[in-house]
Amino acid sequence: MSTIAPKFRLSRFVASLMNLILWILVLFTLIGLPLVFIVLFYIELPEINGELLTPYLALTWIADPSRTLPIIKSLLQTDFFRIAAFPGFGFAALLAAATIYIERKFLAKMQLRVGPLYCGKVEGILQLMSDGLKLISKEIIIPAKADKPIFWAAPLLFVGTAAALVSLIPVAPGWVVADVDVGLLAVFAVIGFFPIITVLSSWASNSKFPFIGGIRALHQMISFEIPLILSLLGIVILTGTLNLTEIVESQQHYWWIIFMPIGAIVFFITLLAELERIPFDLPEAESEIVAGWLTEFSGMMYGLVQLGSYVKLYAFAALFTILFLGGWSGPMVWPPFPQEIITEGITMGPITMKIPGLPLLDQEMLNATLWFVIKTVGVIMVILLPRGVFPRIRIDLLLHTGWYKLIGLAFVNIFIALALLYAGVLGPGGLIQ
Amino acid sequence: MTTQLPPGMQLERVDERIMTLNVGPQHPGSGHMRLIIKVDGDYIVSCDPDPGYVHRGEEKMAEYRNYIQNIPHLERPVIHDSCNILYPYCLAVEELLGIEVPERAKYIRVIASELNRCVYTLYWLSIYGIFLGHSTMFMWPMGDRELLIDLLEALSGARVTHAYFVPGGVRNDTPSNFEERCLRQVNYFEKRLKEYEDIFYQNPVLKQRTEGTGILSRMDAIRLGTTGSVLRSAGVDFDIRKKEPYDVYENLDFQSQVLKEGDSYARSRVPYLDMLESCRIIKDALKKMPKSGSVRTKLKPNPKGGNDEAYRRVESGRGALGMYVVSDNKIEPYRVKISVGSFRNMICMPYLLKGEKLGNMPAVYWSLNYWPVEADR
Amino acid sequence: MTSKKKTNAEPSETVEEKSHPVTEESKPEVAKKEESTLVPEPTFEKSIASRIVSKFGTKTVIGFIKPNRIRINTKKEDILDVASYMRDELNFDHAESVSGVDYPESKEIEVVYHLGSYSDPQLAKQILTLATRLPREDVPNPGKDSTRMPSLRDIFYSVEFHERECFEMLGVYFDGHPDNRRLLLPEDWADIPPLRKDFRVKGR
Amino acid sequence: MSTVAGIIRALNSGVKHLAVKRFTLRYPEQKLKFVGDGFQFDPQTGVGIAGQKGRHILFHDKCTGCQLCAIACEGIAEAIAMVKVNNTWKHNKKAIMPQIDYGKCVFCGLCVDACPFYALYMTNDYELSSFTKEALIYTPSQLAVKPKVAQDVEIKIDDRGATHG
Repeated sequence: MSTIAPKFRLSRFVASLMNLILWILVLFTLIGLPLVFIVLFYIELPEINGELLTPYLALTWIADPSRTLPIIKSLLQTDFFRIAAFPGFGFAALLAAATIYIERKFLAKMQLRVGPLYCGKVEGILQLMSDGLKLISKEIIIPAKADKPIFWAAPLLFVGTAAALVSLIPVAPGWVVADVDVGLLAVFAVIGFFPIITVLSSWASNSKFPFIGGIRALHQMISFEIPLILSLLGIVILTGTLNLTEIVESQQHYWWIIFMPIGAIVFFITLLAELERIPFDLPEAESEIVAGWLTEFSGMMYGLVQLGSYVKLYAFAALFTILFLGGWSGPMVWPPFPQEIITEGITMGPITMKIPGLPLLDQEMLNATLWFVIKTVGVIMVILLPRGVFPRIRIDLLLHTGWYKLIGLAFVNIFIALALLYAGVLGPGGLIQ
Repeated sequence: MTTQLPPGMQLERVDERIMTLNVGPQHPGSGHMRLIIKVDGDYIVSCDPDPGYVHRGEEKMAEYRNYIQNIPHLERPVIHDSCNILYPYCLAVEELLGIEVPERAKYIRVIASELNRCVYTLYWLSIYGIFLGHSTMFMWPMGDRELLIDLLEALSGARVTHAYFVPGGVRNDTPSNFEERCLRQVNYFEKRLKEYEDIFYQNPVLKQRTEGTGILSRMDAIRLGTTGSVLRSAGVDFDIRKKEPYDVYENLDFQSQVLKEGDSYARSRVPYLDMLESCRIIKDALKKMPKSGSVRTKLKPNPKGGNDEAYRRVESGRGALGMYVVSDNKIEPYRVKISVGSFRNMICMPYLLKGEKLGNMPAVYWSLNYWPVEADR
Repeated sequence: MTSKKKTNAEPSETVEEKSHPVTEESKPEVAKKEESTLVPEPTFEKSIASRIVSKFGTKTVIGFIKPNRIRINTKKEDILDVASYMRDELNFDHAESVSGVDYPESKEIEVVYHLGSYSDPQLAKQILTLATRLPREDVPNPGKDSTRMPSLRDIFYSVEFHERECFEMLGVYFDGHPDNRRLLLPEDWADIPPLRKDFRVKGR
Repeated sequence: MSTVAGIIRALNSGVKHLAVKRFTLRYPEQKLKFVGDGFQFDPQTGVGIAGQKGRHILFHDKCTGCQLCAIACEGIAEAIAMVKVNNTWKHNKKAIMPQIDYGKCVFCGLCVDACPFYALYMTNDYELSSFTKEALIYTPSQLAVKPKVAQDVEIKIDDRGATHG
């Protein structure tokens, strides 16, 4: 006994117990109760088979299991779930994390090397986790004469803007965080934020290399936003709407890439420039200016900016699939939900269990999401490819391609769209509907 | 009042239009040497190379070692091209001591120095790739280099610092299955080299970055006394292996590679073509090598050089590498002067970088095949 | 007797001799060594050497004539026109290296230029060594003492950096060199030029 | 148009390389196999025998304490010092043997060339790292031990690219 607890004193033990209880009470009352009240009173609860689920009835699901599925189904419809989990930031962060891992292995394979291998025993699967933990545990160093408030805010703003971009993207019919009528215009507005944040953070870090990187990023993003907008003008002309869901619905029978391949190419190139991917990765050109506008970020701030840039990559890839590859349209491949489980329930030996309201997510929604994810991952792989194949472009060639070549191609694409429209082939009242 | 400056320091009047950039000894865009660049906006006004950060006084130390102890010492300036820097030293000492090298040793020397030329050029090419931001072009040559380092390791026992050449031949014979293994790995290496064409040399983004930058005319190349790939990319057909063949190069069939444009694209392409040519030489030498015979003439202990001097040169990875050995009838050489390609090509930097854009600086600087450690000796 | 690399019978003898490598035995004058008779002098090199000597008479002395190597010694006063003659008439169009050799016994420093030719295919093999002797001072004061020499930079552009290195390593001041600054040594090097024989390497 | 063709060819070459085998040698698990078991030298013929230049191995029964290896290394790295050894041998009256300081040694193998009695060879063992500089100094008794090294991986070349098999 003496080896384990050398000097056991009853008084000490009781004191620690009292201390524990005190802390639980304090935390519960200060944080727990307000949280419960907010959830119960401010979030409007759904109606379940006729009667409104009042806050007092909400806790009865423990007693009556048949209520659980309808409650979950109704939670799925609430805005909070949409923003936090499915079509919103959770889904995007998950795909972004997978993209980081795939990029490192994909690039390694193309360069005949191995890539992350030892984290997580199986081909470095947990490398991402270890990077995240490393960044969280690293100390955040702020340069002495840096403009502290802006320096702190820059990574948060960056991730916020990336999340804003993700919220506008419809993943499945009805499953979109903000179904805005002027969807495409909102996307352009959010894209306009990125250069401001880059310059803010590079100016706030008050050191030479980030400043040069920030100015270069400004040059690049400004000069590539114009072809970005012009290349999408063709689609708006033909579909006649800015709402992204309607754009996807307009591509039921044919995808816009078939009619506007030039628009797709111009959009893809400007997409690489917006994301600062390899052919256009001047802002963080290692060999000239150490890490560009990211130089002064360390620890979790650098982690946030990395997460933000890969969420941005997912958002742009999703935008490409929505606008040119017909979003979630695709043949029905998802197996229908077996009816007998709904009617008779699951029989296991003597017990048969019936679960009311079973099909949690209907078949069309799952099939739509599947097609959306397949196409987006395909576009992401194509975005990752240039990193292993091209060297970095020079600043004046970058601006030259941006202003002359891409804007020219974008106009050619608009003329094609106009020709199709006035020839009556496409567009409102056109031959192919 | 004028402050008394320490010797060698200069006070420089700061001009508001011209900004002085130190592409310094510790910059990802330059080796261990400093380029003091005066920049007006995006254009380079003047460039003053300032080497000497890795100067070790090789020539002074060489005067305190005898002819054999100098072997592991004189390969230090460029350890990953060690055969090609020991080759002229061995030739010069053999001329001084009047030694005849056996036939098989000559062929082994040619094979080892060609392998070593490819190993150096791959290292240079991969750094050229990463300077231009092309990460794949960094990884592929570094990987393929292992194929040849494996061969040189089988030959000399060490991966990089071989110390394999000795006045009188080579230090040991080839291991048992060396010819077959060398042929197999050089054939695969040649196949790998052809892959670089699509992803690096015909890559339009790379061509945009290197074509038309740092153009060296043929007359300037001769006047400035440049050598190696810098000279041959400006249209002057001068390859020591062809012009002044040493050992067995005259009965091996190969062509010296010459391009005419003289810009940094041509300067990056000539070493690549040299590598393809080296593979041809190695395969030809493997066929013509006598199957048996001694690989080294025995030296009498503590050889003395006699009051004579010898200047021999060899086509190394960076051009003509000359050794001027003066001996005064003692065990140690009286004076060893190493005249290396990098030092001779350094004079192009002020001429080529003047008027160039700052973005082109890495492309032009590294295309001059400049190895700082070797230039400082 | 087996051949041993760095060995001879009495290991102690070499150890002792190693400690002060620069022995007193004077180094014979290089210029006076005549060509070894048993090898017939190579004709092509002979013709070039004779053209030079016929042009400059007593000012140039033939050092030696070996296959592909010719050595010419001259005074420092007329090295300029000898070099320009070599570049214009004999079209040796570039200098490969400039090396300084220090002879403390005969109080002289020898500066050796190795000239090669890219344009003339016949001369591609040849290296013409142009050497000159400068007076050497025991207390070197680089730039201000008598070891001076006209710079060949305007004739052979490639020697610009070589001559700067020779200046800082041996203290040979080149008159007319555009910027005779230090090249390799650190700015605050205050010791005597390192490649001189009386600059001792510590620990040897 | 040539730029578009160039871009397509570059992308195609990049994708093509996804099928080529990975070449990296995973060092701690795989170790490269070398020729023979270390660099040796035959003073009779004056020619070495190809082998890896790793740590030295000293045969106490052949070493006569003649200091030739120390003199050879003197001009290069001064890594060899002759130290007293306790057991006396018939052919080694002064009972001194070479002690090699691997903090200074450059592994050039000239000491192996200089030894006239076949007493000093080199082995395949190159993993000599230690925590202190003194631990890098190998005494003659340490040098006498033949290292056990598991090096069995070779470069394999097949149609799908080269790899370390």
